[in-house]
Amino acid sequence: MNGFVWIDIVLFTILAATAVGLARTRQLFAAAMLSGLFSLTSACIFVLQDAVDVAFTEAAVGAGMTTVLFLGTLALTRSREKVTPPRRSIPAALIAIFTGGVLIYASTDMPPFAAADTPVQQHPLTQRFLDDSMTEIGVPNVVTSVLASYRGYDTLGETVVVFTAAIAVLMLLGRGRPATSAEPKPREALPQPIQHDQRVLRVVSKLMLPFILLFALYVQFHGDYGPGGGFQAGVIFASGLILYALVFGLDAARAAVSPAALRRMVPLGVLIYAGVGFATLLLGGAFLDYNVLDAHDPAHGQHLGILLVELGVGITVTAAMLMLFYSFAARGVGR
Amino acid sequence: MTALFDALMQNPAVALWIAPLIPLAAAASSALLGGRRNLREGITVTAGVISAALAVALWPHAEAGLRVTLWDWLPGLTLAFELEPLGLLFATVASVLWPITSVYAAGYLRGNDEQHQSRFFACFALAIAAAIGIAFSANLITLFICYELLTLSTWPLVTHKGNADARKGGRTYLLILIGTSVGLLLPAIIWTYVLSGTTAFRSGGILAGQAGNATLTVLYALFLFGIGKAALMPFHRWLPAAMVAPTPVSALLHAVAVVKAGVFTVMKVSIYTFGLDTIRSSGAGELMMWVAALTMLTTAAIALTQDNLKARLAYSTISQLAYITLGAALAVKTAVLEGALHIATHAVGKITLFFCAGAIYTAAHKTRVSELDGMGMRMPYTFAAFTLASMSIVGLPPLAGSWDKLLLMEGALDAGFPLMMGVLMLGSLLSLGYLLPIPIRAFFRPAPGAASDDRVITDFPDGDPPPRPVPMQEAPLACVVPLCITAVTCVAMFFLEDRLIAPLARVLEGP
Amino acid sequence: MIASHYNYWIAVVLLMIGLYVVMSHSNTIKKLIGLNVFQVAVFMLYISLGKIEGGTAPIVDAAFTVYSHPLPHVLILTAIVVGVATTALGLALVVRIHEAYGTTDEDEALIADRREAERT
Amino acid sequence: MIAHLPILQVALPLLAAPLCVLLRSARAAWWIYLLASVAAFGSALLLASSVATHGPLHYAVGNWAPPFGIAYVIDAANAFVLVLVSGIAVATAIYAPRSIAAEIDPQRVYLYYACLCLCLTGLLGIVATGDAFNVFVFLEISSLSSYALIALGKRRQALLAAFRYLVMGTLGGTFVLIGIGLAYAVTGTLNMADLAQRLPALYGNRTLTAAVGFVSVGLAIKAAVFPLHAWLPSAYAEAPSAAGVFLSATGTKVAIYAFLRFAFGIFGAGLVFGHLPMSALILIVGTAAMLAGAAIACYQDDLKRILAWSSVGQIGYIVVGLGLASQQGLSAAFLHISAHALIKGGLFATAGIVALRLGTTRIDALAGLARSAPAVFVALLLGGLGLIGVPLTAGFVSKWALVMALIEADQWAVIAAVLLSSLLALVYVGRIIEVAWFREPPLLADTAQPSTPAPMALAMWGLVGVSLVAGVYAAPLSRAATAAAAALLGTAP
Repeated sequence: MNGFVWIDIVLFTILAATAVGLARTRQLFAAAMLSGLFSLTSACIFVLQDAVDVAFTEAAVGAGMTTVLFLGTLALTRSREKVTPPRRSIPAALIAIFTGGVLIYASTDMPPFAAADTPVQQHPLTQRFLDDSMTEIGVPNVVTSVLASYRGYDTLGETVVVFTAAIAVLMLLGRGRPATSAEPKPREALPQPIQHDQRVLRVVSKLMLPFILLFALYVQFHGDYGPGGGFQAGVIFASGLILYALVFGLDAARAAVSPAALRRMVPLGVLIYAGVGFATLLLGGAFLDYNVLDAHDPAHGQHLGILLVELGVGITVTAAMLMLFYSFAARGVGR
Repeated sequence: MTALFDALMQNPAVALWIAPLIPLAAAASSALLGGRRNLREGITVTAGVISAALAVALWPHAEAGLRVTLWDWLPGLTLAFELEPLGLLFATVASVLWPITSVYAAGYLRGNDEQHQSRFFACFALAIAAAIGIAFSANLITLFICYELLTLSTWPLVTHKGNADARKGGRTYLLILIGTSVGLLLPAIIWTYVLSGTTAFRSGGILAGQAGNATLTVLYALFLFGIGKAALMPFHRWLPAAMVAPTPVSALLHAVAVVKAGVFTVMKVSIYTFGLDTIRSSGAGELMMWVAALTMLTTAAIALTQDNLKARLAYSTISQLAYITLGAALAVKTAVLEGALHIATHAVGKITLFFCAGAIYTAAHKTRVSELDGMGMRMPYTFAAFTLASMSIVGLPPLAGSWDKLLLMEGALDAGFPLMMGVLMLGSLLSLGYLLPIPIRAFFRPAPGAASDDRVITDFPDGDPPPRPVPMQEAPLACVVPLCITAVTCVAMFFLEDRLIAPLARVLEGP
Repeated sequence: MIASHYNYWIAVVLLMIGLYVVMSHSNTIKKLIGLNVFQVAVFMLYISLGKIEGGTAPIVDAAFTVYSHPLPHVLILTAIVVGVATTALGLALVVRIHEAYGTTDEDEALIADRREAERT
Repeated sequence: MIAHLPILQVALPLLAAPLCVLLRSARAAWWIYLLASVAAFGSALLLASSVATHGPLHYAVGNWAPPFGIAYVIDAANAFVLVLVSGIAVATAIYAPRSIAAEIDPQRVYLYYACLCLCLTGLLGIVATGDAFNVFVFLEISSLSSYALIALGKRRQALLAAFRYLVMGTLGGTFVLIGIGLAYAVTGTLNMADLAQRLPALYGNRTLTAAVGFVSVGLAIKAAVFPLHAWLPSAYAEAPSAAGVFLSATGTKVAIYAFLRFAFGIFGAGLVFGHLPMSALILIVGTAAMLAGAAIACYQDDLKRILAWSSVGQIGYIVVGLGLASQQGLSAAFLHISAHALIKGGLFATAGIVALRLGTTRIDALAGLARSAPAVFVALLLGGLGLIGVPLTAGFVSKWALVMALIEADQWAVIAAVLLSSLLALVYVGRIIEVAWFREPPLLADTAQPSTPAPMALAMWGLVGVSLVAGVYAAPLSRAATAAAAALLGTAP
């Protein structure tokens, strides 16, 4: 037993408490905040389990972006829920217990946690990814090389998922007024400019903003060497602009990055990614075979390919996250 | 035209192909021509005449064993036609009566100003195509497909009027017919296929020695009840329900296509799937024989109580169909021949009766037996035809129906069921009881309303009654001519009987 | 068993809580929150598969020799993004449902629909 | 060129989606979607013919040999589904413009086409891939885009339906993810062929058993297999007509294909149907589905809802076929996948035309349809006959094959259920036809019905017509289904 176990236990206790609290509270606002806390704590656990990239993403996406979206929705709707009647809770509990039971049953034959001889560690994939990737691709962050090259096609799919969500939300919420308003405006919508007397907030935000954006660029381009990459960078970049919108108002943010530009950037990123795939096809390789991008030095081709697709991811994620925010926020302003 | 016909006859297999195509083409043209009534009906009648001629022309080839494979549809599922005497007999009945019914229908529909006439003619022709398909089917699958097509194509005819009653009747019709065929007949076919590995019709049957007696009995029952169109009790309800249809449809259902397709299928299954010997030796027929006898007597008794003319005829049909099923279930040569013959004779007799009922409705808007008093003089041709046809169905010589009743009694003796003779006699007596009172009322009872008029008219100074106290008020010519033709046929068939069943008799003799 | 498997079990318990929230609550927002918890629990299950005793993050460096397996990380990165995409779409639907029905409660909305159907 | 077809099949529609959004014009977006689906259909046909003559095609994306990278493997089984899905996509493309113009805010039409492209991409991706996790990614692409496609229905019920689908669908997708994770935990690989090779040594392993369970339940939710079907009826009934055509014909079928691939291509029939009592379970579930779906359809009073509930029942036939896990059963399942896709697609197309002409799809409103719109009515009738399984329709061919397979397996009770549910189909189809044909329209019926736009009629007749041709000339389809089944079972030459 090392010290990690105790950290584990503390974190898991927090997680469980958060989950129970989140299940029990009828204040949706509190539930949303607890959900953010839940994500953040789980990110800590991911760090402990060496999944730094995942932790990074979970913190940015789960704790950050998702919470913003929940709050944005709550601002447009109501924040208390009804009492759950037993006719719903009892079957739900049974299903949950059954599912959990099956998983516990399954876990009894799972390899011991963190053992070195698990099938996962023993599979030839491990050696290929951890040892050979340095020669084949030459990117120290193996997560990046697997993500962008070995399983680059999954990542293309993932980018497309973000793209899908963005256009779906655009289709549902649009950027204009709601067609019918069922009830009068419930309360102040979220992104009004903060009053002038909160000067500290404005100044501090303004100071922080360049650093946030710079950090996002660092994350974007340093993904080869440390944790990070297009997704994380995109979310951070978007968060910076969301902060700007929160403090200075939606209109100011829209003046800085117009929705029209976003509407072009979202597909552009996907196009860049898929375009790399088609380029490799045209150069005579397989789809997304970056080796052919540089006829003389395949490793350089890999670098170039990864750079390009990460750029595509970054553009789409930034634009999509911002667009999501705009859509929710504009819905509130419109009312 | 004749040259074409000759060419066809040189190559009867092609004729087999074409036989169902002619009504199909007529159906298509009726559907497409829409409101152009004369052209539409002209084409229908012409097509009818052609297919009747084709059917008659095929008779010389009846025993040639012609077979055409339409296509190999799926593994184990081949659609094929085959020419054999029983099928040809049914095809002939259907295609000869089709043009006659068409003429009648044209008169009836116009006379009553019915809606949706194009749909009527299209579905009618489609039904004929299906019936011919059934007649020529070379295996149970082909037969089943045509059988279902027949049900579906006649449903719009039953629901023709479109009011709530008609829709309800149509629902009963469809549910019972498809319910029995999918729920009982199809499983029976599948079972047969599983037992014998084929569904083809073969002389002598395909099930001999393939299963135990109990299995065969159950299977036979599945078949006979599953063939809902044969209207064995308790699956007979659809026929009275279908009475909501216009009269030419009833004629089609009862005489030309639907019920005859049912009993034809019963015969076909008995002869070619089971084989008469198998039915007899396994005892499969005995149970169904009594079911048929029960149906015959019960429905005849119900017919006696019906005042609505068409309803009475409907129950009469159920009762008469049971004769045919009975013949098949007795499974001796004479009885089976009776069945085959009865398909034809009952068709001609019953179609005449329905034509008459329709003519009465068209001319006088009367639907009840009790309203017919004194109608005989107003519609002499109609009621003369009615009398002839009734006598034929009861089985009085010298009319078509007399032979088959005789043959059936002989068959009952051959099969060793003398008790059945008594049942048959009782059945005939009952049919006498429900049919003959109708013409008797019409001819010999004074018309209720006309009685006083008569007195006024007869009160002439010189005391002489006028030669015709009631003016003739027949239905349109298009209605009267067909019914006269069929009535005359009732007589003619008495003399043609031998020819109709001789080929089948030879098949039954076996090689 | 306990020492070597507790990681999985805690993930399973969290998963059950998430699933229970999704299934039992009729409030659409709460359902989505539950869905998030449910998915995060699954992520934890996956990530624990890659962990190796004494290992470090899979960023190749001369200083280390034992690395955790990168593949589960890659998979879960994808899954997280799928999760946020689903949540965003779900929330957009919640906003529209609230506009159309005046409620974010699924049961209430269904009742409203039924009433409307009865009226016509 | 042929060598790259497997990826082009999926990548072309994928590329089309961002183009639709960039060009931001409804007309251009339609053209792009049309071209993309035609291209996908063309490559699917080429692939199918190539597979039929030269055997399975393998494609390593990024040129990383499996199991290190993601591989596409095209064999007779997924070529069959690829052709079907992309063919339906073409029909939808022809059908869509007029239907969408009537139902969707013109500002959003280009986004709608982008979503259709994405949905097509997702479905094709699920089918083409040879990597278990890749299935999940593309499953989510198709799911997210279908939620959006459904949510844009005209009535507010569409929003609720989409939300319920989203929750159920995400649970299903996550269940699949759990199942894949468990299988990964005991093997360390995600490549299907690699998994299939390593798993037989692990039969009896509890983790693996649970993996089978989670994948099955997850995909059963996606395929709306009774009793996990609750999302389907309102989702398909409330969706805009064009989306209804596409999704009803393809969505659940692809999920069923994915299950087939997992069961036979990964876990192996020996595990799923040998070690585990899956066969009996599937037969029970499938039988319940075909009876319950058809029975509930009889009580609906909206055309689209009848069709949607009928889908729940018809999925039961497919499920029963695959539950037999025999050559005959699987080919019957493939036959019914295609037959039902064509018939239900055609019927939803018809329902869309009805909605356009009458403004509603309530059963009562159909009175007099046979006279006011005879062509639409005939399509409805022919499609309905196909649902019942009347001979000479595609529905009969597949039911026949299913019954033959059931006979071979001595499943007499299931045969009885098949026949009974066909009778129930007769009832619900009969209700539609009866009203449309025989009931007189109300006196004040507005005579100014818009006529059927030619492209919509073309798509409708295309689908219904192909289903009829497939019913009559059943041999080619039957051969393809047999080959597909053989490919799954590994008995292909």
